[in-house]
Amino acid sequence: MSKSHMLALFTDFDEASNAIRELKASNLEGFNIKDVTLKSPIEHPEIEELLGKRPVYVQFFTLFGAIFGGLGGFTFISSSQATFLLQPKGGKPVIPIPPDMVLTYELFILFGVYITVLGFFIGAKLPMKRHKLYNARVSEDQIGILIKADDTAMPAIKDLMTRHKALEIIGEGSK
Amino acid sequence: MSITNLLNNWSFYRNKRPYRGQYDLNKEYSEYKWAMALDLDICTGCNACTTACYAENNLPVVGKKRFHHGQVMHWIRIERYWDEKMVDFPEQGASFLPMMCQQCEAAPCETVCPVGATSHTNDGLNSQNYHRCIGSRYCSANCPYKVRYFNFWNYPSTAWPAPLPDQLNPDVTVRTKGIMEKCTFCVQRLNEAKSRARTEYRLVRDGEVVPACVQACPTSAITFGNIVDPNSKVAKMWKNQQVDLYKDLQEKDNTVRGYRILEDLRPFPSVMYMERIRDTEA
Amino acid sequence: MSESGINRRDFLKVLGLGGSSLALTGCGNTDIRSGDELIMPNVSPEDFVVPGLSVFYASTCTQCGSACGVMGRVREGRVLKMEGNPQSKISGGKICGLGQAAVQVQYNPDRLTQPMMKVGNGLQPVSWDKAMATLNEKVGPKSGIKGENFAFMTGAMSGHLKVLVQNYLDSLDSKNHFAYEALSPSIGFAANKQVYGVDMPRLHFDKAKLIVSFGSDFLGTGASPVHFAAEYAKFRKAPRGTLVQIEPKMTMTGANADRWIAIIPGTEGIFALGVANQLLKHSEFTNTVPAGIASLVSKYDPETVSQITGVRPELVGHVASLLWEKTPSIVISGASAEGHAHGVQNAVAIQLLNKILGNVGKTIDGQAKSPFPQIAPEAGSFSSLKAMNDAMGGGKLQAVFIHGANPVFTAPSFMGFRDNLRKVPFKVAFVNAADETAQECDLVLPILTAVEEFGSNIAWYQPEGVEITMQQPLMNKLYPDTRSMGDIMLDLVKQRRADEYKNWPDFFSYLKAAVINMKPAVKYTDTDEHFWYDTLSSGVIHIDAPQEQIGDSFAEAALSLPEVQNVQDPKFPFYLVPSERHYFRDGRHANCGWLQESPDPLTTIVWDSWVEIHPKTAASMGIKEGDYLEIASQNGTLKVKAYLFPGIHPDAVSIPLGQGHESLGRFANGVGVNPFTILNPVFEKDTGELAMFGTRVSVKKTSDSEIVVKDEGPVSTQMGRKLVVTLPADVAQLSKEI
Amino acid sequence: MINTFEERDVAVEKRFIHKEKDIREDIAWAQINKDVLKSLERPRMLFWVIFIASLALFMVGVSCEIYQYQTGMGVANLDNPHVWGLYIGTFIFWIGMSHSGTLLSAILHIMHADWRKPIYRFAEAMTTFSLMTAGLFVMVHLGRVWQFYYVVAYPNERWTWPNFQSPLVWDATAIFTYLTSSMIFLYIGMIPDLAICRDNATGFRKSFYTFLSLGWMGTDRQWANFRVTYLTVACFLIPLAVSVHSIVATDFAVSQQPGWHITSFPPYFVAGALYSGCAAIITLFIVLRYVFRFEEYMTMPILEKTAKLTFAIAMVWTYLNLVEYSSTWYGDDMYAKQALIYRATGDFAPYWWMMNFLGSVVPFTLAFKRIRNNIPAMLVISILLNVGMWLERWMIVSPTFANGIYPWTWDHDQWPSLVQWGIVAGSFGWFNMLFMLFCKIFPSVSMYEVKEMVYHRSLVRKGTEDATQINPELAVEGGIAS
Amino acid sequence: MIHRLLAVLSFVFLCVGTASAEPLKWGGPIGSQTSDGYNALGPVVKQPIEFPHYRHARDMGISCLYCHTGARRGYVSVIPRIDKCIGCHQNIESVRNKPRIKKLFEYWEKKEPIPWKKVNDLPDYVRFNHERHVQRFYFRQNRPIREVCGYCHGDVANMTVDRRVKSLSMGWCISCHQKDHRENDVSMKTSHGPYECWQCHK
Repeated sequence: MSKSHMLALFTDFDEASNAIRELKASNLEGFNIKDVTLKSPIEHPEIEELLGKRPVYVQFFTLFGAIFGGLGGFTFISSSQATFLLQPKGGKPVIPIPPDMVLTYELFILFGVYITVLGFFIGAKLPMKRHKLYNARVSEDQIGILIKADDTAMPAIKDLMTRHKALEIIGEGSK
Repeated sequence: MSITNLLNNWSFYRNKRPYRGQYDLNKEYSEYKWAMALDLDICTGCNACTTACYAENNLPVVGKKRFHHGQVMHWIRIERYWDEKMVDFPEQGASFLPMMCQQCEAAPCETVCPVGATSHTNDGLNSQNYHRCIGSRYCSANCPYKVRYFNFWNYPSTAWPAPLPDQLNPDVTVRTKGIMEKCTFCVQRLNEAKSRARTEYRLVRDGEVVPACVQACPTSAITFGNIVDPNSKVAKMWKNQQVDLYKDLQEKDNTVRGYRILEDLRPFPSVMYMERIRDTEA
Repeated sequence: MSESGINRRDFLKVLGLGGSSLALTGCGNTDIRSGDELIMPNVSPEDFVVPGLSVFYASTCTQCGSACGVMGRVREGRVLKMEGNPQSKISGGKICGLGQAAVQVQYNPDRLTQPMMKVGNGLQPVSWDKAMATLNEKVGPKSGIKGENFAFMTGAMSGHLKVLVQNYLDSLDSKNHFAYEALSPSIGFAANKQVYGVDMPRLHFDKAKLIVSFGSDFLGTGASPVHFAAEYAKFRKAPRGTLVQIEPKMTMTGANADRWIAIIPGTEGIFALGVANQLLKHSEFTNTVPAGIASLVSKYDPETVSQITGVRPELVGHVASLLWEKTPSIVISGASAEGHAHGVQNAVAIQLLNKILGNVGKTIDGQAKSPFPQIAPEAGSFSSLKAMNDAMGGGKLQAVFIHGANPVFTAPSFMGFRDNLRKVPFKVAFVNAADETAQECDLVLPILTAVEEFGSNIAWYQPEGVEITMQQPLMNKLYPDTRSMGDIMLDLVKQRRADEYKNWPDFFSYLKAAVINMKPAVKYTDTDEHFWYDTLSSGVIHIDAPQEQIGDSFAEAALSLPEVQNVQDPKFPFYLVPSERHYFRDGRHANCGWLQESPDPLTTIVWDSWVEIHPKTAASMGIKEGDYLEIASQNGTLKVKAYLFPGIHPDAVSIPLGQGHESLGRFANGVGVNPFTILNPVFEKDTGELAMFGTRVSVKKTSDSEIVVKDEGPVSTQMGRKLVVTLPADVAQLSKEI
Repeated sequence: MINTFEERDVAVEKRFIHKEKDIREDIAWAQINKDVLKSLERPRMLFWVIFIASLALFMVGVSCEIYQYQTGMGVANLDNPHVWGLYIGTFIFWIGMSHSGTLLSAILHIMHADWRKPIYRFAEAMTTFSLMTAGLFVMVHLGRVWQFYYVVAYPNERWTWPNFQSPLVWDATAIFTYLTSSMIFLYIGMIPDLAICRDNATGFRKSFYTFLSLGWMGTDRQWANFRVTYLTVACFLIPLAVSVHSIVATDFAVSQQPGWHITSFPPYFVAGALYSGCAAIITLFIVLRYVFRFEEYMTMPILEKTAKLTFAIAMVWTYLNLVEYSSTWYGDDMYAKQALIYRATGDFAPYWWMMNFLGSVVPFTLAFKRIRNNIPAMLVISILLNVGMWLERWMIVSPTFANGIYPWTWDHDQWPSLVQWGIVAGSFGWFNMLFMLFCKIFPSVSMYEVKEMVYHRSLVRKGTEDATQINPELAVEGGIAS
Repeated sequence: MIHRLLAVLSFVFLCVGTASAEPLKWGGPIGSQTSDGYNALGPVVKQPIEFPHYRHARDMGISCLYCHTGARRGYVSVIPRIDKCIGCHQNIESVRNKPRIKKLFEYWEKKEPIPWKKVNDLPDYVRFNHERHVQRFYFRQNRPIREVCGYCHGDVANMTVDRRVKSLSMGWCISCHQKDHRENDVSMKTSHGPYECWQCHK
């Protein structure tokens, strides 16, 4: 069973969401709603919801990064102070808590941010090669629906798209 | 592993200087706490200490223009104050105050140095490590006594026209531009004396070593010594003057002359001054 | 020095770079390296020389006349620092800043490194051979110069070099030894001679409960400041003594006084008589003090005294009651009381108080009498300069030697010394640096500095016994083309008396022989060699000589009371107080960076001259700090920055001495002004000395102004901070202190 | 038909609150792309004038720094008690400047104030570049700048660590964190726009933007991750920004110097930072609007909102300023009181009064709508406010040195030398140069967010029109009656 | 997939990196101190006379302190003075005509110092006290002198011309100062070297 891709471009966002809604309800053979990718110049939380749960894991990275930054930062700072007895400071203990807290706080944020961004790259699969069906108009003002389906289901999907006033439908073979 | 180290020695790492018992003859690395007592009543303001310091510590002569800009490098300076209530004439003379680094136990300069170029030694000195210094000048900003001097210029290239460099003390680094420096209590002398004493299985004897200013002072207004040793002259003087190293507010009789300057800022200085006396009936 | 006959000089020669390199800068070698630097081991050094460890050698400080015993710290063949020599009774192991600067004299970048000869208007370097040939030609035996045509001017002198100089003059059959000190103590000596029968009595400050000082800056510039400072420290310990200072301009001693009294310059004697008058009201003195004196002083009642001296009348009685209450006391006079036309009379009137109070024998007694009069100190005087100037002006002199003095700089301009000097056909200067006098000379010979030279010194103020302080080289000579003054003198003497001196190839051997000759006086029992090395290593020869007797009766005090001098001069309304800075003195060491940068204790000004003026006077004249003032006397005008100074009499202005050099070196040239130039020809009546404080000046504000460079900030008080706390003497319990 | 809660809220808001039109809703998306992308190609002449002038100024600063580097800090005419001068003052100024970017992009983002969208990009760039400038001042200030790496905590053969107790190390850490985080934030937020650039560029620029856009395609997965990341980083940035300037304030507040040792310093500094940043945004807003012909996006209502924000912050700052003075006064600490009196009457008095005037009185002009809508007036006022804020920093640093605890060392000759002024001027050149370069290379208006803004506005309009068609499930009390 | 791998890898990297970071390990990872580690062999230095240390110290068994006399009593260990060399060598006729000895006598006769090159050259601002180390380990703890000197100088007794064998970096100094050493050969009490800036930096 060979699968192929198809990109449908819409100017009207409502039509695009209607198309997806209908596609979801259609239960076509050889097609899964998970294989639909939406491409858009702006974000569309409501359409993403239609496409079903597409989990985002960035927040776990954030959690890990922040905890790591905080704990690791404090350990790093206090243990380097403990090994560096060359510089006791008059009036202060070797490991003073308030200054270390300031640095811990900064490192907590630093690693929080860094690892969040790392999580973003992993989650968004960036950097990546653009899909060959990518169309520059998606970055301008049109919404694109990229569908991966069995060749058998393709004509039906194409038909559905046309019905919803798709501006253009690009298949894999057409280029 | 250092986490075990951290956990095992946590209480040690949380000790805050100065703590009582920090210096103790029976303990291993704190048999010395160098301190001074300076009698303002017999200080005549003659500047012998300043010149001695120039000779001992390779202080550059900066010249008129730079002196005017406040870039002078005298580690010990003699301040001269007039009486605030003076009417026409200073009838009770002037007040002279030799001011050098007070080697504070809780030194405000130490905590703020970003690179740790200034820190506390086991002998209770406030060390300044020229080679670590990057010249942020924060220490000077935070020093209440303003006894830290910054090398604004590259003095080694200008201050000692040949053959003056032959006079330089090889035990003391000549400081280049961009470095903070200050009185060290002539640590090169202290180290030499300590080394000699250790070779002979003993502690440094009282009076065996003194900084250049103390050695020069014609009136012997400055007393220097190891305050840990209860028999040293300086320890006796501190005790006699009821000044306690570990206190920021001394409870003492008003007949007693000892005090430490700007004690209310809690730097715990190691230099005790003794009040100037004036015969009010004269 | 050792059996192999290597003497000290040779030993210092081989002591090259030993073992450790010189760490000159922290920015030189900053890496761990291999094979980049050399280490040169000594070929054959002394056993006690360990590279990297310092050796201390005893010597004598010759920066001023006090002859403190010092030690030089020597490492790798270089002298690094001067310290006091604890074996010396004068220094007591202490040292002043001027003494510290001896190393800067040694390493001074402007030192003269080879002989110079006058060619046209400038000095040109010549070889020693040429220089000595010229010397021989002009003053040698064949030159036919006669004794009366030759003069030798020196500074204050003592020890065996003085003997050589004297012998040289004898060999020339000349009596023209002019010992000149610009700031000489001769007026005081004359007064002491009148009162006590000796030049200088021994003062026991430590035994006194009260010091009343009439302008004596004994802590800063007196006979022996380091020794007096130590005495002062004892005086301030329990039971604490009280210091009263009476002077027109606050000196460093005045700044330490419990009571400082401003007085019109020259009237100190009157004040003393006023005090005497009050004292004699106590019946206890009627028996001890001759009635004649009482009647003499009786006209000086407080009101009269106040009128003359400008001091509040109640202070006369106050000082008298202090003197009455606190015994024993000591009353001393100093430069600002003595430097007047009636200076001796002033000083005598002041010393009279000691007699009245019976201090003689308690706090004042005689110095030990030196058993070696030939090496005894010559303190120098102004009159010798005058004598020489007159001789030169008269065209009598054919050749002069000048050593240890800079008369072109210090002679007042009214003398025309420079012009007179030019009249002399052949002038030789023995100097370390080409100073103003050397510039005028035909031959300038570079001599060794004090730290390169052997010698012996005796101070004219001896605290205990007689102390001959020995001078030995602390290092090998820095410049090969400089020579020992002693060697030169010996060569000169040998020109005429070769036979007498043939046993001594150089000054070292001469000095050694001479010192060994003193052995009996010291009661030393070991061998001569041991005596010599002991002397060198301790740096002092101490002789317990008997004290001189000083007169304590009133008969010796041939009292001639000072006339009232307080006359107003409308053209020159201000008294000029040429103040002596404690590290500058007459200005011979002005070319030391350390001294230039050492702030004046009272004004904290550096690198400059200034004129001190009382804030009230300044306010009335619209003068602010930094304004240039024209200070004019009959003999000249100086343009100096004003410094408002409360410690000066409103009718006086004060300019420090020692600055204003034209030719001394890079640190001194063009710095400040030289107040010697504007001094008036006022002379002390009895001695003929120049009355330094007798000049009247006018003050004119100019439109120029410049910032005064000083260490002091914009405020001169503590602004409510607890920095220097003052405790009343009756509260303090010094006796309980350690 | 209103289907979501958000739409409903928008509709409610639209109905009850009168709003200026921040932006035209009917602007075509393609037009947005075109307008913004045009800024990468053909700016007005003024752009080049500013750029060349900045470059020249920067070169002045560079030559001063070279001179100072070779000769020593003495050329700055600092002296021994007075060891900090304009460098530290200007350093705080630039750190402060950086805060407005965070304010606009992070704080207002979380608050859903969508009028920020056309202007936040350049504000964020301002954050980054002013932080870079501030970092330069740390270097310029150091006596031995060639050893600056001693502050960095890294394992080395000397076995040394920096002193973690020093506020300067906190500073270094905080600034490093802030600089990298805000650069990341700027970059992440720019990825969709970089994709647009990529899709419209040719030649070398195409490969440049292709590389930077990391293959962004605008897929739902990317957008979903993007949204969460952007929000998370924004949440981190807010406390970070506050902490950065509080830490800079602790440089002073933890010291013992009179006039510095003040508890209210951290909030005071933060307020001052936001203040000067907002003023700077107004200046740059006006410049960019003209230079790149952004009248369509940087509209007057947005300017007015920024001005109102500035006014509000100015009042906060004024309040904290007064708190500082009064707490010093009533605290009755001898040293601090003397220092305060010295500020008002001593050598620095003219600047101190000017600072108070510019910082507290001048902003009252912003209360007038006519002034808020007058572009030349706003340009002048915003620059004046920044001069005031710069003076404030200088007045914090210098007078304390000239009149500290120890009277003997008061005031020598502390007027900054030409070298100091030159380097300060050079820093403005450096900042402007970088900023102008950024605007020329990257889209300084966020295209995708303007599109979102337009989209949401059009939804709102539609929502108002279709108000009667509200989904009954969403109806609540006080909502839109059917 | 690759991204998941990247995620796991970066996590592992961070954990391992943290665990191996220097502050967490007393002493730090070997080799992190200089580019070639603590045992950093210095360059070969060409000396005016190729002095055979092995002959003196190993074959003849002469104590280091016999020639380097300063090591027990001062900061500098002292390159022996020439008369020390001559003192022995004038009595050793057998080697008198060896080229190196001839060279030595040339210097002696000219009374010129030998321009040795410094092999263990610390920066100018560092004050290394030979006395303390020799006193502590040789006199007090009674360790063999070759071992004591060898802590820093390596096995000189098997070298001809000396060569630097340790990095002499500050971290290397501290690594030893942090260790506890027995105070003397009888007691089991230990102490570590002092660490404070002014101990070595002048």
